[in-house]
Amino acid sequence: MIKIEAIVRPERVNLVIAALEDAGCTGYHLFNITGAGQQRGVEVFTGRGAGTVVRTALPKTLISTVIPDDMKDSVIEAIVGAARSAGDGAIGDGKIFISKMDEVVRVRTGESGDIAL
Amino acid sequence: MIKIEAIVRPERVNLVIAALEDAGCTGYHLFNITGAGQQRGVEVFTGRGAGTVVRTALPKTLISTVIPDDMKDSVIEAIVGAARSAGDGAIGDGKIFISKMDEVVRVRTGESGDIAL
Amino acid sequence: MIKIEAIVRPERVNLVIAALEDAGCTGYHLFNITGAGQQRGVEVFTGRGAGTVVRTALPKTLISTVIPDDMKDSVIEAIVGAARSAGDGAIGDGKIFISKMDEVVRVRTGESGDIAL
Amino acid sequence: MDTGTTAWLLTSSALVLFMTPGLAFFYGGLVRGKNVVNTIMLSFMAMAVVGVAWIVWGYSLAFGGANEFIGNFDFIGFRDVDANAGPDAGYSSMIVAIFQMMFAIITPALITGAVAERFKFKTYLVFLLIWMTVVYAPIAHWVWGDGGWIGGIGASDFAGGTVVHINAAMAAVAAAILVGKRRGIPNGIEAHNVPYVVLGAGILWFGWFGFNAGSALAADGVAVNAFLVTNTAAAMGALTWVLLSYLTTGKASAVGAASGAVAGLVAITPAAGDVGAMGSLGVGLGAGILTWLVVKYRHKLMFDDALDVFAIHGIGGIWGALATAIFAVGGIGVIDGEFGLLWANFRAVAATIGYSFVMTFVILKVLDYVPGLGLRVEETEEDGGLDIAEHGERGYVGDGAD
Amino acid sequence: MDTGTTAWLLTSSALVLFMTPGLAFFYGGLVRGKNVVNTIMLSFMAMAVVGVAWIVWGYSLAFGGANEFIGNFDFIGFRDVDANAGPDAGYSSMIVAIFQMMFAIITPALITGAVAERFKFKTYLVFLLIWMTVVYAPIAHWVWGDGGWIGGIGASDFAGGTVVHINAAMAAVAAAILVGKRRGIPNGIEAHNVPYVVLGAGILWFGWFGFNAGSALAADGVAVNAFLVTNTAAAMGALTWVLLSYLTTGKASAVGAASGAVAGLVAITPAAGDVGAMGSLGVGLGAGILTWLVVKYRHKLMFDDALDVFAIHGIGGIWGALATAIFAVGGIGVIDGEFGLLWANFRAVAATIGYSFVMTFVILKVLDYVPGLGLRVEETEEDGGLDIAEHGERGYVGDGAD
Amino acid sequence: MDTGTTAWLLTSSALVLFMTPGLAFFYGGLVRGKNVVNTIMLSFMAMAVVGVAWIVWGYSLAFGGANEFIGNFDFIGFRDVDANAGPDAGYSSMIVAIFQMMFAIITPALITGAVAERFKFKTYLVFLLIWMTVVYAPIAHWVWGDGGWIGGIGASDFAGGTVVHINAAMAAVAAAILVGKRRGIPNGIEAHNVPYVVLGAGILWFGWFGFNAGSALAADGVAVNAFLVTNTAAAMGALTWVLLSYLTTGKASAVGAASGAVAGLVAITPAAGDVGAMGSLGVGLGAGILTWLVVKYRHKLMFDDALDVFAIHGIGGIWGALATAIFAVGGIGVIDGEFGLLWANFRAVAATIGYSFVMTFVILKVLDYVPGLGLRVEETEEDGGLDIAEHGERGYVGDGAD
Ligand SMILES: Nc1ncnc2c1ncn2[C@@H]1O[C@H](COP(=O)(O)OP(=O)(O)O)[C@@H](O)[C@H]1O
Ligand SMILES: Nc1ncnc2c1ncn2[C@@H]1O[C@H](COP(=O)(O)OP(=O)(O)O)[C@@H](O)[C@H]1O
Ligand SMILES: Nc1ncnc2c1ncn2[C@@H]1O[C@H](COP(=O)(O)OP(=O)(O)O)[C@@H](O)[C@H]1O
Repeated sequence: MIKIEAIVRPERVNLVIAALEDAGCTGYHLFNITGAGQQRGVEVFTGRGAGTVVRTALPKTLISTVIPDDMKDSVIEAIVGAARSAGDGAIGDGKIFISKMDEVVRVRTGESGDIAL
Repeated sequence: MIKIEAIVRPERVNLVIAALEDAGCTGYHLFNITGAGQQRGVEVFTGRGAGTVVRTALPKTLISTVIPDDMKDSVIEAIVGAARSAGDGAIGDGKIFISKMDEVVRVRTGESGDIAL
Repeated sequence: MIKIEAIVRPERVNLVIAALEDAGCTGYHLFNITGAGQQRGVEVFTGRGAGTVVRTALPKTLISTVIPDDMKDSVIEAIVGAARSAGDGAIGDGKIFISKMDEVVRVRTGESGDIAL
Repeated sequence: MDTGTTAWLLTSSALVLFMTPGLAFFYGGLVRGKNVVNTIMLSFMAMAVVGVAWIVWGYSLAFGGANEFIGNFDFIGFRDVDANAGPDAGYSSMIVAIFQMMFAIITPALITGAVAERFKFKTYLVFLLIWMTVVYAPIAHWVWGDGGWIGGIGASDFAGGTVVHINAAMAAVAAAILVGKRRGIPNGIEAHNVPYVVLGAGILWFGWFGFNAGSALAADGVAVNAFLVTNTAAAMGALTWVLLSYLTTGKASAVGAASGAVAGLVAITPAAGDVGAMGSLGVGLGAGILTWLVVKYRHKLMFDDALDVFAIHGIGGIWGALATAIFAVGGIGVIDGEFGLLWANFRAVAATIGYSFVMTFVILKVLDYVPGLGLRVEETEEDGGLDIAEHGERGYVGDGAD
Repeated sequence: MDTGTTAWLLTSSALVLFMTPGLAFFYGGLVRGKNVVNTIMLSFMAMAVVGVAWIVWGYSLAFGGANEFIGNFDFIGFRDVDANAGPDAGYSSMIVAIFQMMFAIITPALITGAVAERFKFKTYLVFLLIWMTVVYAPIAHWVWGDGGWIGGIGASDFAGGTVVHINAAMAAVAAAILVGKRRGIPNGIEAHNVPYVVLGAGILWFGWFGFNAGSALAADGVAVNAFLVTNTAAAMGALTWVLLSYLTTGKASAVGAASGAVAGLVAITPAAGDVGAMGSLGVGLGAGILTWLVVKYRHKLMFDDALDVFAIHGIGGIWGALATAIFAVGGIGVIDGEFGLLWANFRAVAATIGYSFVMTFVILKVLDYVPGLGLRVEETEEDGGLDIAEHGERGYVGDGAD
Repeated sequence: MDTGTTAWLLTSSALVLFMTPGLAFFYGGLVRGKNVVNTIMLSFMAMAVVGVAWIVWGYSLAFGGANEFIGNFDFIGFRDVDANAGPDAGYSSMIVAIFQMMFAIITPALITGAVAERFKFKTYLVFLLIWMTVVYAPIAHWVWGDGGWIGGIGASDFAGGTVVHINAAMAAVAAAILVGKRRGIPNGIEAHNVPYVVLGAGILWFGWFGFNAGSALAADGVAVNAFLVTNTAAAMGALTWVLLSYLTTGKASAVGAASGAVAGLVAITPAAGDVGAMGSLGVGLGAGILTWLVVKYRHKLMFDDALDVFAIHGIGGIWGALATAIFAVGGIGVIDGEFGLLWANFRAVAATIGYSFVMTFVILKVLDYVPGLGLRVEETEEDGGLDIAEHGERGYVGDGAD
């Protein structure tokens, strides 16, 4: 089993989720996060609204889904397809992190392994 | 060391935490997430409240705790016991994900290893 | 590649991020979490404000950053330096968890590996 | 009809109406986030349901005819309720009927604090109609109606301590008992949104000027005095709670400050026409201490009055009724050696307690057995929160999927 | 000048001004969290821009001179608008000019619901100035100005059903068409903050007493009656929406309850001087049913009126204008067999619809072509939310980095 | 006593009271989420503490006797403050005492913006009592008291520009200096809840009608004019800030719009009885530009006036006092070639600045040395937020553990 953590723009979440479902993912969960990568922030007002400051970190959404090993490529492809901005993509489109997940247990039944996903 | 990520119903969190403490966990942290698995959503109102739509993802809580390897089974058992709905459990009771954690460092002391948990 | 998850006091986040950037981290993301470790809670009011209860879990911030293997020590050092309270540190200063990250893909370009960090 | 008086009564009516959304926020902030929509709706629907029922039959039942116990059907549909009045009259009957409507709206809304986080919404709508008819209208008649028996024995309830607060509080107790305790919160809950609680308290304080000073039914010295003592009692109540909070825990609860203010406001309600500035400090201080003690130890009670309606409105209201008789100026108060008012107010309180509790108990028992109704939501609905279960809405939508 | 009347008009003016922040919250709660600041600002800036422009030229254009179609420049800069009036007058011309200003402020704010989540803020500021001048002022003159043609044909619009609501709604339709649909929300959105919606509705309800009862321009029986029917129609509208919500889905939407209340308030606006208590129930019921149906099926329309301004204010307003003629008492209503008022109101509605739609369409088309303006934000700005893009602010800052 | 006048003064008093919860939200939205409860409480407790102390001794000190510098003890405990007045009087002394109380409440609440996020709550409660007694009461007496010297030199402060705003602002500067800078925010902070800021501004704007138009102490032409110019200056202030925001950054800050509105309101406060519609545009424009500049460059100042009380209320207030003299109509203004009022107002401003700053400085210095008090919370408390540390409450509870 592997865990895919995709950090995407919040406005892309619905598209990414639809793509995940098409790719056969059976479950996922989302986190609201704030992050910074190459895209380095926006100007925001501080105090009473006359001065500004550059905020490095921006709101992003992290989508986490645990899948069987063999779905890896198709899922990554699905995410990239749905999350990349029109044209050649834009800075801030996001990143996908892949790591190993050793086990999963379904609380309701106690089942474990791929069948529990 | 292993990391246990348990996704449970928000209303079960207090019970699960109590169970974790009984099982000897020394620390944990919680995330508010939104997720979908086999339980596929609820009907919610949109717009001015005359039309509805089915929301796939529901609020869940992710409890993450890092424990020594040998506590794995007892901790999983504790979580399942506290998180499963009365009767035979119900769809949406949650899932537990187990992965390997390589190291931990306590900021205060710089200690690492199981002793830092 | 490794993933560093540092749980720190919310008021230390700006310092830790600055330290991460100095240490050469190219990206990170933050989660608002609630957690408990050895620091066991504060007294809060319940109901209409005449009775109190001790809340175990406290607000913390989890900073997650994925880095090349060789930056591990310097990054941990940077975090500890920025997150530890003045003097000998205090309970609740936080913890750092290190685990293996297998792969990363940049959505915009499709690049993967250390170059995508 | 006097334009100044009419202007003040129009303003007062608007202020009292505004108290109900204020209450919605006060209560809404106190519950858990998964029940905020439901809690707010319980107050808001009182505006909708009673706003309709009052003009159709409520007013007539409460204020029609001259009778000891109940009104009649003379004013059904606001028939013969005149918007105008002759040049000598201060105000018309319609503006008083409107002002009274706002009281009839907020009273059942107050009850909902007791059953927050678990009451079935559909049943609540039915309950609103029946309770307003069977409990509120008669008690309003007793106190303020033509020939009402409580008015007759010389009890003094200036702006509704018995009719509104004690009445709501006893109904709350009956409801809390029948609906049962909430699931799985052995240690009580934290307010999910403290700013909302203070916003609600601010709106209530603001609106209460209409409630009490409007009850003078004139823009005169009585109104001015009522306005003053309303503010003073609220201030003293808030201060008392904060000091008690500080003395016992070293911290000053904002929810407590808001609660103390409301407790002071409740207690001054019956007294606002009879006490002066210094008396109102006594009223507020007593209200603060008593309600604080009851809130602190109420978990020893057998029922789960979730938002402490009994403590704040019941104890606060009873104290207010007695305090009216204690601090009343003009030679009728206990301080002046007179006990007649105390005894009259005591009887008024006792009757209200008994009637409200018993009737509410009966109404809810019946609703519990009506097929399709019942008092309490399913366990899973309660666990997941009433917002989704009963309203198909989450209070706050903040995740990336939206 | 009568002090009671003046007191009530001062109070009413304050109440109507307060409606605009109320609307800001009502609308602000309905959008997604990334657009809450923008949505609130659209209303708030109407206070700023119209608050200035009205005294400089707006009032004069709307209420100067005696003419069928438009005012004149007599009152430019509030010249000759007198704060005082003789002892026999009820009120001075300045207090009426102030009261009217509050209407001129909220009307364009209402429009913004249609273009929420995508309208260019800079263009909006310009639009506010032009629209108030070219659309609002003339229509206000037609209906309420000296010699205005709609007043002349005997149409009855007590507190602004045509001038405010139908006018805003048709402008909303024109704007929604020209600005185009929002990106990527095939199924509509959930309100991001339901408590805000109810808070907004509560403030609107409260302020609407000033809007309608203040339109009596006196603290008299007409004001009292207007106050009553305002409340009743709001209550009935809310109740209707909740019952329809229950019947169709088994759940009671709080946003729906708030929407129904507003729909009832919109519909009673033109009628508040003519209908009685029972008539107002009819007005509210009709408004509830009609607006609910239109909201439910409006996605079949070709344009994205994001917050349903057309359904609530347009349909509600048109129904109100016709319902005025239906339920009017005093022998002028359809129920009494008279159709004259119905026909007059019908013409008033038709003229308002036509003028407002066409003129707004033209104004926006022009603004779209003006270099540096344009109607719509960039796609990435829309995706990321207008709060950051247009205001450099996030509504809520909650992450650890702050 | 006149019912219309009394109605308006009752309404105005309620409106001004409501400003304090409004301020609580205005300030509460501007701070970081971990300090929202504390910030709200600082305002709310002014209602509680001053609400009590004013009737016990504050009013008497400010308005008792005929003396140049301070009142006396004649009205201790509101003794002899009459709720009624004869038929010829417009209003009774009690309603004015109530109206004045609301000013005494909001003034210290304004100060708290300077020390937000770090001031010790316990000390604040003591400070409130002393400051109201030693600073507020005398200055109020100077300006409005019988025989007060500022009133005597012919200075014109219609609704409290010196007494309330300049006074609060200079106390704020003293407090900010003594309490010291907040820890670890080199670049300033973002407002944690922009909607709260706008809600607060909306309530303030609404309540300010009572503040200024109520200061006419009549429902007359002066009140009507004051109402108008209040609105206009607020609108102009907001507009100015938004345009400056746009010109310099291309974005329109909502916090800025709210700040500009408040700045305009502050500046018009002393002027509301003397300037006309066009003059009020000048007042608002000047206030907007000046306060914006000071806010923008105030980080160059040596002290951390966290929420810019000095910029908005100090600069806005000083400008207002001078602008009163510039734009005053009736042949007393600088525009009409008269400089007497300018000079008188200048002296009033200077005296207020000096007295308020010095006395506040002394009071806080003393409180800093009193064992058990002290001005500032512990570092860890400041880091973790004052909500938990001082109030045992979190503003928002949203995690799964609740
Ligand atoms: N090394 C990293 N570790 C953790 N999170 C990261 C890392 N790099 C980027 N991120 C997250 O991914 C998001 C998108 O990254 P970004 O650099 O903006 O995209 P791109 O590289 O395509 O320009 C960031 O906002 C941040 O949340
Ligand atoms: N494959 C998965 N990857 C990530 N999260 C998952 C996955 N499957 C389920 N989840 C999370 O677990 C929660 C419970 O899963 P669910 O399918 O509803 O339980 P069950 O399988 O017992 O019916 C979901 O809401 C989601 O947050
Ligand atoms: N074993 C663990 N698993 C997961 N999270 C932990 C664990 N131990 C601690 N944490 C997190 O780290 C935070 C800091 O830990 P704490 O025990 O307070 O620090 P210290 O050990 O230095 O006193 C906690 O609030 C919690 O969020």
